[in-house]
Amino acid sequence: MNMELSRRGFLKAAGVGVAGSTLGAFGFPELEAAEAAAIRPFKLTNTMETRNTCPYCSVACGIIMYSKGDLRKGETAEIVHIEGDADHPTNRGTLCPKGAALKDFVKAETRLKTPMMRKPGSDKFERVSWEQALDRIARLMKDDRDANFIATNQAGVPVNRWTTVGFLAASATTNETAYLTYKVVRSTGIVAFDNQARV
Amino acid sequence: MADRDIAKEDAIHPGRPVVVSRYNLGARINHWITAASLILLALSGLAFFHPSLFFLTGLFGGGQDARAIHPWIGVVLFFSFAGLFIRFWRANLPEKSDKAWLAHANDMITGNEEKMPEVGRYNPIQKFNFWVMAILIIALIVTGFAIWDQYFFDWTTIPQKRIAVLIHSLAAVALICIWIVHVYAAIWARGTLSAMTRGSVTGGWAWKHHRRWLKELAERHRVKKPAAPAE
Amino acid sequence: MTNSWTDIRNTDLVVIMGGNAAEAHPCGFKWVTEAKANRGAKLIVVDPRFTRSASVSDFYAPIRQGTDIAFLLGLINYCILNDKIQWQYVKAFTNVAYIVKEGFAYNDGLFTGYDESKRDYDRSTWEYEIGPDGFAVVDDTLQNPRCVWNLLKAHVATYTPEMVERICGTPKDKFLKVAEMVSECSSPTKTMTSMYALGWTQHSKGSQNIRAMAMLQLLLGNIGVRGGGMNALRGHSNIQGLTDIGLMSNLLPGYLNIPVEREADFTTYMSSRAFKPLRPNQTSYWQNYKKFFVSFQKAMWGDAATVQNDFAYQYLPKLDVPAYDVLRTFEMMHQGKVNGYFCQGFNPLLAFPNRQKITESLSKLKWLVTMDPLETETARFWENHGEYNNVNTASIQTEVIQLPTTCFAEEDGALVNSGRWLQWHWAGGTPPGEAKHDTWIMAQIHLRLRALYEKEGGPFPDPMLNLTWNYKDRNEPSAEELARELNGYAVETLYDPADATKVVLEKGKQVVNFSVLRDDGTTACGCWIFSGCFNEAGNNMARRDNSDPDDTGAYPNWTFSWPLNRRILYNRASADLQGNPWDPSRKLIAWDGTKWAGYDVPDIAPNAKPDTVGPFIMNQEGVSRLFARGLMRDGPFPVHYEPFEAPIANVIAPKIRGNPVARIFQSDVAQFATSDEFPYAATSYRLTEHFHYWTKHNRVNATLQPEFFVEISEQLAAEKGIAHGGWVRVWSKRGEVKAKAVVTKRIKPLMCDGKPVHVVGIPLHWGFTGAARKGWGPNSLTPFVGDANIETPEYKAFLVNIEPTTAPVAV
Amino acid sequence: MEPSPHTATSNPPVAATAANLSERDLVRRSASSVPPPARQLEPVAKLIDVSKCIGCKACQSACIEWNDTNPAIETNVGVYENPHDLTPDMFTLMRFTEWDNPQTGNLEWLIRKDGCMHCEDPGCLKACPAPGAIVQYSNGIVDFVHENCIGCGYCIKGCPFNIPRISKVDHTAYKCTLCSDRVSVGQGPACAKACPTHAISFGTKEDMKTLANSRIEDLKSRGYENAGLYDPPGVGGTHVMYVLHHNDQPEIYSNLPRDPRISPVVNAWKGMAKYLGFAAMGLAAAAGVLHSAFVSPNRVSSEDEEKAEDLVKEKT
Repeated sequence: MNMELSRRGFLKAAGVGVAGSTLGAFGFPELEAAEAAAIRPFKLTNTMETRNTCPYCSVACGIIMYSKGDLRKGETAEIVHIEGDADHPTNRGTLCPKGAALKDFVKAETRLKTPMMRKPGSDKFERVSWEQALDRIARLMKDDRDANFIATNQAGVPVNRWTTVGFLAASATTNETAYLTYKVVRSTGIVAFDNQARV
Repeated sequence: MADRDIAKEDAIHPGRPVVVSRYNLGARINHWITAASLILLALSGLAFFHPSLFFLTGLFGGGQDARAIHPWIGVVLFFSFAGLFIRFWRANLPEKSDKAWLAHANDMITGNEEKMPEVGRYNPIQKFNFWVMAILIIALIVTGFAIWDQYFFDWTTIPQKRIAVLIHSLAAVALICIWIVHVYAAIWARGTLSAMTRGSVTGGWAWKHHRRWLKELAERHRVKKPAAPAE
Repeated sequence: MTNSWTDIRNTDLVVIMGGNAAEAHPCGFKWVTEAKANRGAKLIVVDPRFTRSASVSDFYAPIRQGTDIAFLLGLINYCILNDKIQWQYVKAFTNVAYIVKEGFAYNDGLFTGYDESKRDYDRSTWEYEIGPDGFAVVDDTLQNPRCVWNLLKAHVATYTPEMVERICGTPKDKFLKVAEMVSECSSPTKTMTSMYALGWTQHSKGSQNIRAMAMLQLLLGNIGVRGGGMNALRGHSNIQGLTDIGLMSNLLPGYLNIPVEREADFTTYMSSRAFKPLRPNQTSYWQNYKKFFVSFQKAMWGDAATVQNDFAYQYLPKLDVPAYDVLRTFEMMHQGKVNGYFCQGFNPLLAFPNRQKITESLSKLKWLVTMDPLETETARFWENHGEYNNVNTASIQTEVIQLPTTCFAEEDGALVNSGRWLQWHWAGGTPPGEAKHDTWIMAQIHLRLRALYEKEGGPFPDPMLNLTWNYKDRNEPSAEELARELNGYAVETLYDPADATKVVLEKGKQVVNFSVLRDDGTTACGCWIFSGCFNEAGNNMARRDNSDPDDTGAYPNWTFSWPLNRRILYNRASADLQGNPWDPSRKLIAWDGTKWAGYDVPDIAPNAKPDTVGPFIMNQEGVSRLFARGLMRDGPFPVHYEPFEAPIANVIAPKIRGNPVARIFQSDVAQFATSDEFPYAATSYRLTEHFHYWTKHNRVNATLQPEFFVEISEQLAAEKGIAHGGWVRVWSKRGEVKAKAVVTKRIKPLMCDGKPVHVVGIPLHWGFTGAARKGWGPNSLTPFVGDANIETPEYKAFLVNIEPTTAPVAV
Repeated sequence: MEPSPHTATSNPPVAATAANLSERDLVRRSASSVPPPARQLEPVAKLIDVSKCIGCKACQSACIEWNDTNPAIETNVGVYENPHDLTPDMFTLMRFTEWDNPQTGNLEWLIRKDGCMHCEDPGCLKACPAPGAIVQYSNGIVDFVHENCIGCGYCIKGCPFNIPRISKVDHTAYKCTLCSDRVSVGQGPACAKACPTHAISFGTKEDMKTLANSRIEDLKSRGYENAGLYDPPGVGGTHVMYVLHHNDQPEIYSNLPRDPRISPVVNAWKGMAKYLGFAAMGLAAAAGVLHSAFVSPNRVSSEDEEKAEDLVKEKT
């Protein structure tokens, strides 16, 4: 995977005349770092950077996620900050108020953490294991498909359609997830298949 | 001669020397609370007044604590002084004779008190101190609230706060000056301190400084029986 | 988008209408401000509200929601009457000279062939006249009264500036100012870009809104050029990708179609997909349809898709209705005809119209499965939240299974942005708790189902049992594996058709792009338009070279743009019939005497002569269509139709309510209101501080815009005694909401057909879960009606009433 | 085509980087003095082009995230401002004004990003009684040093722009730091980096003035005759400047002061009052000292005591 940046190319192309000189001006001579008491230690020091894109609108701004721990080395990685990727041609480091707060989406209190099940008529969700949840889903699907699958129409033409179960796909999943979802859903004969593009 | 010069506790105790009760225990405690809070306020306030005095915050455990405690001491001062005020305001009302006394004020300062008219419980300078202190303390408490941002930030606008802080600092300076005069006078006029320590002065002190008050006490037979000899 | 976000910097005039780019796409809108700051571009905003986009515009014109077609046809009329047409472009690249069949006509708001009982047209007359040579007849002199030019001229003549003012409420002088600014872009060296979004799509005639602007852009010669185009600002990060991959009832990946019942076999299916060119020497690219279809079937079913079984044609379901879109599905659910439902990263309780109906529908399900990184209202539709979700929990017999998924930060993969860039991203965080990737979950469902069918048998399990599942980890296919499958690979070794000894591609290797796909089953490709994204050169979606030769805004080596890394669609149209750019300063590609070359990948064959092959190769004519033939259900030209709930009657066709072919269900008709009862014209929209119903879970965004509100004019507030910041009740014939009132100068009453129309603006970001204060979405109020062509609900124009009230009661 | 300014020309470093702002770069330190700095840093500035601002609040969002603050989730009170004011947890705030331009008859939605202006002559620093609680670097950044802050709120009174806010949690004053931690490693402030329309730029003050001029020229060409740069001389200029389309009426932008300066009351308080105060107290003390030197203590004589005894006897 190519996470190498070609920043030089971008800087050359992006026409950074004013800002180029600006940054040069900050570049104070080398000096032993006698950090002022006022100044917070730079919080991204020794974090791991990962390139991603904003999951909200379709501008798809480039972002950098800074984490403690490196996922690629099999470590637990906790995202501590997210900001715009200055190398990205579309957003050039900028982010909107949503993108700028992505860290708090990732770490929202209402992120789901375990499978839950609500029984008919119940007023609460109850925790279930993945095994229980998935077995239950497969059983519900199988039973309904077996009962309601339409193999042929009245004229005897094979139609292989399953209309009593529907699947609503997302708008922020990756192409790869979408494709796998497509494969799984289509292979069952589900036709009530739609996604957020509709609205 | 006015009743107002006589407080309930005031009494003459014959003896050698004559001892005159001037302040009862309550008044003395009240006074010393006021005095202590005023000193603490001055110390903490001066720390904020000028950087060269900021070290004084060390007495209070640092700048944060000094900032936090200063207004509370101010509240204590206010109520404590209010107590003194209730006790003494009548005795401090100006009277006609004060004018004549003031005309001889120079004699007082130069130590030629005997040339001056007889004085009641308080002389006009003391009265002046009393009233100016009262006014300054009211000014300080009012402006103090205006800049007590921790609780009352929204009560005033920023321009009002600016004026308040200016008045507060000037009033504090004035109060400190008055306080200096008050303390100096108490020390300079020997025999005064005992009024606020033991609560009493000698007859001679009363004769010298507040003769009219002493006479009035004698006039009213506010004379206690001499205490029975121990043996 | 025909162009890309970064290309907007090349424009001279930006028209934001049917959208609010500054609000909904701030970082894309950057390129508007860059064009303004660096090349003196102007910005026009046409919107019922003075929006954040309007706040930095050069000119703002108000418009009543749902009347955009009248405005746009008014602009076309203005350009025609003032001869502000890029004639060379129009004659060369549009069907302006094509002769339309005898019998086609338009009267009183309807085209020929309308059948009121079916609410549909017989579209047989909406066609070109075909000559004896089998090609469409054209009249390059434009004299024939039946040529598209003359039909168009007559069609738009009604839409005078006065008529525009009467329908849209846009003051005539403001309309004329817009018209003047827009018409200047008919110069070959001036370009306008159209930036639109759901302000155009969420109408019962949404597709025609967009068509009207596309027609205008063609007349001005602005399609295919730098700084021009029709730029749909897609709402979600991968709505484009999901559409491209065809996660829709009636689609296969790459805009291929699911068969319908009458296409009983593969031969029948292919017979209507010959796509023979309608003009001599034209490229009709859809002639490759079979290659893409067969390659898709091979990707799905591998060895089980054989020549003998028509490449598993029968594995695909066949539709008996045009589409089981969400509105139809929820209608069926409401009728008790749906038993189980999956919501993957979707919150229909707040996203679909007529919330009451949605709640009732979900309550009739036997089971519901939700997959989401966040708590959604849909997963908790059965939970009583007082006024915010007043349901009888005990009576709801739906079993709900809520599955926690990862989010973007925790997964690898690519998203397709609005400009069709497939951008790879990398996981950087550990998922919380037991949250799992959607790919793992889908794999688990598939594998369990497969196991059950293997064990128990059941109806037609073949498509499941034979589904290609050759992943290294069966339990969790990796993003790379799936991306490679989307790109396509050689099933057998491919030989050069001209020289059978020459190997084109070894078996198992990735195809370079879709140009090598075959219809004989020797290639597999999950989504042909993506082909080229992950070939033997590697993962092109992960490319990060952000150089941009000559600052064209193309960034050709940044990630991958479908198709074939093309950055601007129809880029052939940026040059004239000699192959020279219309505007040398905005060169995109040019003919160098032997081939096309320049900054972009040409969208015709590189050696196709400039005066022969037209730029619009996905059309059989090779040119673009001012006259849409039968491809739109509601007419070959757009017509102004009022929303189903409108404050005034349709001025040009008073008897017609709404779009005459918009799909409505009988059960919903009774819930359409009139302006007597519900006098105010409401519209719904996004705010920049929030993203749909997600960011209310985020404390920062909840801080920036904490509570549900509606926006009304000072005049309406005064009329109804509504206080600034006070509570109001807003209700429609379908439901009610309570909100804080933002009384603003940015909304003003509009005079339409002599009647003042008050606009009520309703943002859409609140619900009963998350960090922000509880509230409602506009879908509690909106009607259950969809666009005639794509069934998008009419969220942007409906009727409500409003009054002051007190704070709602939560539980 | 003019090159466009971009705050973020490179991404933040993750390798340990020496901070390029130190105590030695201080030009002012509240309630104390600093030695003249050995070097003069290039003055920096944030330029806020109000005419490009769309009021999206990305600056607020980025500010919260970078500074790890936690502003409260409030309510809607009929306006777009949220939080409703600057708070100790919200260092910057979009302020919205709907203004009917009397000249054109058109509505203008004036949106101003409020926050610390980083005055060349900072009123907060002048008012601050705590040594080292407020500092100014030679590049113009005015920063609060929380460990030295005593929470007295004098900075609020000193500030001509009503910016600092005292935290109820740690009782220290907060405001925009101009992201001194970012600037010290060569990055622009978080808000400037995030700003989607480049309405916020950051660079040397000189460059920002040049940029402002080009923006003003563009605005004038679009009919904003009074477009101009807000760099108020009353506070010696600021290191946060605005491009305003109506620079002749700064007050229409949510009461941006027309001619901000440190209040004369504050000047009197921090100037005259100090000297006067010390003089008065000194005089009072000196008077006492002098008096005691020249006038002997006022003692009660035995004669006085006898007189008193006589008086008492006489009355009993």
